Amino acid sequence: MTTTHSSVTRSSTTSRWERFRDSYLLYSFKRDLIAQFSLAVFILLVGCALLAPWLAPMNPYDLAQIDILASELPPFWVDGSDPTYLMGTDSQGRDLLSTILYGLRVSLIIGFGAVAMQASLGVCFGLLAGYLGGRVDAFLMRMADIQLSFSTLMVAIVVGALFKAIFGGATFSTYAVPLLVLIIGLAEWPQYARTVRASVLAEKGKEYVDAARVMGLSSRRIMFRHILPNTLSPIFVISTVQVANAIISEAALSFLGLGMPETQPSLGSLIKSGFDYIQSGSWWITLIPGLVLVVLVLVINLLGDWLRDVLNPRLYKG
Amino acid sequence: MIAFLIKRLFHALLVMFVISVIAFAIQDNLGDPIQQMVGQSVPESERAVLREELGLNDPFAVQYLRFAANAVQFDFGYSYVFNEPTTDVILRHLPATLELVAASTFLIIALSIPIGVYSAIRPRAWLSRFFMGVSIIGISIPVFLTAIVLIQLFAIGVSVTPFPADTGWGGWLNDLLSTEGGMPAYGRGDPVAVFGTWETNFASLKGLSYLVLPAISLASIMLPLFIRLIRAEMLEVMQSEYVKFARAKGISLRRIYFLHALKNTMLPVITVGGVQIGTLVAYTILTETVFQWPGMGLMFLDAIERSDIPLIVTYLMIVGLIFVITNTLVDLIYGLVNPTVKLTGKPA
Amino acid sequence: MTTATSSINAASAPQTATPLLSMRGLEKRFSLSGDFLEQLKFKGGKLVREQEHVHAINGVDLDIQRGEALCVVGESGCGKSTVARTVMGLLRPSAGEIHYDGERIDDRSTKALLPFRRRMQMIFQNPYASLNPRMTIQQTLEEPIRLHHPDWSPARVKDQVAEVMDSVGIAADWGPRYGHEFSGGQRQRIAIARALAVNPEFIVADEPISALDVSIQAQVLNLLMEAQQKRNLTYLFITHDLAVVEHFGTRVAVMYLGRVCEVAPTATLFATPRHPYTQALMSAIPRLEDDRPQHIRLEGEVPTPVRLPSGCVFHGRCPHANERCRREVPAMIATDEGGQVACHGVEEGRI
Amino acid sequence: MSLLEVNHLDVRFALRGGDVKALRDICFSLDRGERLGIVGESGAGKSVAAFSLLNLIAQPGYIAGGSIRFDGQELIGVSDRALRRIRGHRISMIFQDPMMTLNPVLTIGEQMVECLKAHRRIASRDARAISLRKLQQVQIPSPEARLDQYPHELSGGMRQRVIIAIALLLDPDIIIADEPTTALDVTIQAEIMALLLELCEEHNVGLVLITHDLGVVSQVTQRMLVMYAGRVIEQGPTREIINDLQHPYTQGLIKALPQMATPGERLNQIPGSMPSLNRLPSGCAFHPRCGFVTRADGSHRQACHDQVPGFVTSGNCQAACHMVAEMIERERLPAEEQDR
Repeated sequence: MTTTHSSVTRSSTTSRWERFRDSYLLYSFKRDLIAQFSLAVFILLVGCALLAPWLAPMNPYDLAQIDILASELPPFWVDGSDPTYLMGTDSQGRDLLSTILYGLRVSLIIGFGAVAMQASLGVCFGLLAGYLGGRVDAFLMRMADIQLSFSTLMVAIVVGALFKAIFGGATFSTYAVPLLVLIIGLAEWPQYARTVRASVLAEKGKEYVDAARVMGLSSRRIMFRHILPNTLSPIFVISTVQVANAIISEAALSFLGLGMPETQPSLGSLIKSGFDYIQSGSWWITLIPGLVLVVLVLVINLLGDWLRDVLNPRLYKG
Repeated sequence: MIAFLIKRLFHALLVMFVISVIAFAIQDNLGDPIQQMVGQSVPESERAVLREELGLNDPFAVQYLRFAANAVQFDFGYSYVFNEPTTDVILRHLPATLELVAASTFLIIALSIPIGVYSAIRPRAWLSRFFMGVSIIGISIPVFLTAIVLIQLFAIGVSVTPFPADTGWGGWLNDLLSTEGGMPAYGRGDPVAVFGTWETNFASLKGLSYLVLPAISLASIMLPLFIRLIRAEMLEVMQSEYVKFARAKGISLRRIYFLHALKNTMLPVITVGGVQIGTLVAYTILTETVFQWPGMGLMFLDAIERSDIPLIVTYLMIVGLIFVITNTLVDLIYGLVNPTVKLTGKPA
Repeated sequence: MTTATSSINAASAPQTATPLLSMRGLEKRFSLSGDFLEQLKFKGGKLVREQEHVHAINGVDLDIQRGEALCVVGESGCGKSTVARTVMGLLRPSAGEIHYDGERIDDRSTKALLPFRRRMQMIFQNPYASLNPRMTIQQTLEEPIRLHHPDWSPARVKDQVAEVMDSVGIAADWGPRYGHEFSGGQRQRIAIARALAVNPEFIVADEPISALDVSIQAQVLNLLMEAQQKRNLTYLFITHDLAVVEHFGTRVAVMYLGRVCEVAPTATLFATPRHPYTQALMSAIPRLEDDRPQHIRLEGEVPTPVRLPSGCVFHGRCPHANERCRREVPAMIATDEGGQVACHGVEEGRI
Repeated sequence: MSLLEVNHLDVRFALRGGDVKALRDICFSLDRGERLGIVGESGAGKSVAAFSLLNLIAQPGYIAGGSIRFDGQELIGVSDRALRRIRGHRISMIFQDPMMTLNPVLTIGEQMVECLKAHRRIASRDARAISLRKLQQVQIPSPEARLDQYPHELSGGMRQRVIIAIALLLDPDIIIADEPTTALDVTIQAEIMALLLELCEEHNVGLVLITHDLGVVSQVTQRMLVMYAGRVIEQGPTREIINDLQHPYTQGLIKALPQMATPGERLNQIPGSMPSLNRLPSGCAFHPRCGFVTRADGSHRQACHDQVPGFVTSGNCQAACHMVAEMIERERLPAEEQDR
């Protein structure tokens, strides 16, 4: 009995693997050079961020390692560089390469954290609005509309400013990472909610849901067993795009001084700190972290584009 | 038509109501008008009296109504920092922001429609692929970074010498890759005053030159989105039965593209795009910071830094009003362009 | 009026005491207007609030006897699908009652309806949308059995699934596969298997073959007829195709704009259609045999069910309409042939 | 020579896994004023055939070979500009779904006038007058008002009348109608079909009618083609095909109709379903579903398996079937041999 059971599970897992192997997803990935390249770069960047403490030549958080005399040194290919600092140093004398690696880590943590936050809010509200309809739907969607008409950036700036005013600058800096996750999550949930609602509505109108109702299944089972699994692919696609957006939002907030403090910089706050020195010719403090940020966001966007083409879900326009 | 307008007005009022409640809640919890009026030295007992006199101990709803009644007359109190009515401060900064947004909107519309249409008509052409590639890179660059890069290239200037300068072609390539700089990238210069307090950058070439870099960088955030939106919609419309039927009627391709397809493409673009143009106002916060453009965005950031609560609240209300007005206008335009909407609010 | 109709219905249905399913004065309206703001209209210089409804069905009385296949025919927008969905409890009627085996079912909660769910099942029109794309065939078929027989062992559930798969001609190895791997006809078989899995006695089929190709239609129709013989099923069969009705139905109800205009045994209806609409409908079917369409031309098109015509709903297109038709709603009357028809002309002997 | 002659038309779709042959070796002709029906189930390629006549197949599709001669002029390989002079002018089309066919943001008048102006030098007022006359011909109530209405203000039946009016605008030689009544209600269907038939007869316009409805074909057309999996499998005069069934598929299709069976009895069904074009069976594409093949003896079954059948002629009809070929062969044999 046990053996048959395990053999059944094994055969089903192999078939799932086979299904993946034969799937259109993998097939199109194999044929899409841009997608392969993007994924490779993305994995490389995530790997660098995760291994930052081991890869980085210095620890930018450790004040003892910082030599203020070595500030604003250019990267290695420019005259006047110091071979100790491959990518040069910033205005405080921190090794730019190390700071970027650590900053990349902060940006990625906030990006993924904020998307997890948005997704949980947005999926809950979207499911509720789509399935219950009526007043709940009208209220939630009107809220989402108002928030979206304000643009997510604006909401994030306002919420960020409020938090900073409520908690005070010092506390804000200490808890910057969770606060930024919260801020960006609160600012961007409507995108999710609208996408989820749209696909719930589309699925709800399909006959398999009617069939489930005719069977006598409870609303909850219909919602989670029947409707939710079918809305996963739009959620998946929008998640990719939203990670990119969240990283940009974080950078924008940091650039405005409402994000990560300079003692624990993200890519955005690095760009900001370098911006003050750009007139004096120290372009690398701004532009090298900027380049890393753009490459990171670009590969995520390219992956998102590829996913959207392959999965082709019904996405909410706008 | 009138019913439609009334409906839109109701809707707008509802939105403004929500915004004002939020704005008031901020003011109520964070602003302390007593401190602003009398400063630190006044003892607590006197403050309490003042508080009572000013009605600050009244219930939330009563205070809100008072706030709303004043807000309708554009009276939001005095700015802590400037010590003048907040509306005056905003009005002083409004023209700069509106001109920046207008210039960017012009750039976006003038570029996105031809590029979007072209890349939909010839999806496989190398130029289309180039545009699509550039647009996804454009989406991935944060607007402030675009601004910084523009400053580096065109205001500061870059001189690179990767090629041997002594050969003729090397020098030529170096010159090609180097930029001169010198474009104005700080503030508005000396705008010309028209209609009383309204100062404009559009009146002189010199004024326009100050507008170029900020407008380009502000446009850079929406332009790729618009190109992609127009292309996607147009591609969808080109697949439609009525375009096929128009081809079967033997009509020229140009007429099919620019009448049959484009008119239908513009319908969703108006609704989505119109709202996006409104949100450009939010992005001015970033561009104005980089270029020190003396508009509302820079002012707002300043107000946040100095905790000038009345100014923040006023800014939120005014920007909210701008969004509501653009959204209503967009709906109106959509209703006028789309014959299937009878301006009764629902499609026939 | 309603009482008159029901008494006629009762008189003409002497076969069994209680019909398996009966609808009494069934009405269903859908609101067209959204929230308060969208209901505002500008009329005669004044703003007025106006609610618009689609009158999908208004006043349907029908009885379905055990063992019969009642076909409901009509053109799009006549409310035939709404009847099916209301009977199955997917929609709540705006007025009227539905009785199943003598018990009222239209006002029950989802839970209280559960015992009836096992006895009545439904087959849908679009085979491409009626199977959950994320569930295997096995899961799809097991789900209703598990729900209605929570006490059954997994082995017994599997047996039941195997039995029902066999009875609709599905190979046993389809179980672990997903719906999208099958053709339209095969999917419709799976959907039928799902409906039969809990051994129902009554099946509502909403245009089950309209989305299929001719050669596949025949397969599915044969399957439904087989199942009826083997399992002693009762059908409520919704279709727009009169040829299918003639082949499949024991009794036919013709609907127009949310009302039943004629009910008769199939053979009677096809031999002597009485209602002018039935006559027009039948003359419109293209036949293989004759060369030239000799169809009765109807004026105009079906009006929208938003503002219903006064009197007989068909009067606007009826070649025989007179003043009374425009004024007075016709009641169901029994015909000599054993059917019932709602037409002033027939009652007066004009038609 | 016929007005329209299609010979060995091949259409393919360039898809990821390589080309899919959507149409193979399509041959037919149409005389002036003749009405031809193209019948088949979904996926048979009948719509592709209709659209390829004016080279209007959607993107991945392309014409891979063959010839289409219209009024002595070869249409394959000519420029889009030259084809445009024929489209809507000498050959016009009617599409399946009237709700989707008219441009929602242009008035009926604009859509009619532009068609006239594309093919003739004509003043707007004259074009409008012609449009009005055509709308009257298709019996639209208050035609004057319709010219300035948008499509969404008209019902489905009315829109299909407008589309017929557009098709007739320039007095074409041929109308290609792709399932013109499928999206309409039964009573409207009958009226639109009757109208189309009447107008074609009145103006001596040839009609290529694509449909899945055998009833419509038998009422409207003089000749018909039956298509299966991208090939023509049977063609001939409509009446003869329906009265004297030859090809097993056509037989199965007609016998599967409920109106051909005794009520309550089992319908004659064709097992299985139409193969998808990228996985066509070898030989005769119909052989896995064909009742004759399963009953036939080994050598004949092998032929159905291996060889694509050619056309055999019986009377005025042609059928592409090994079994029919064999039956005709057998009839030619002396009677005594058949008895044995």
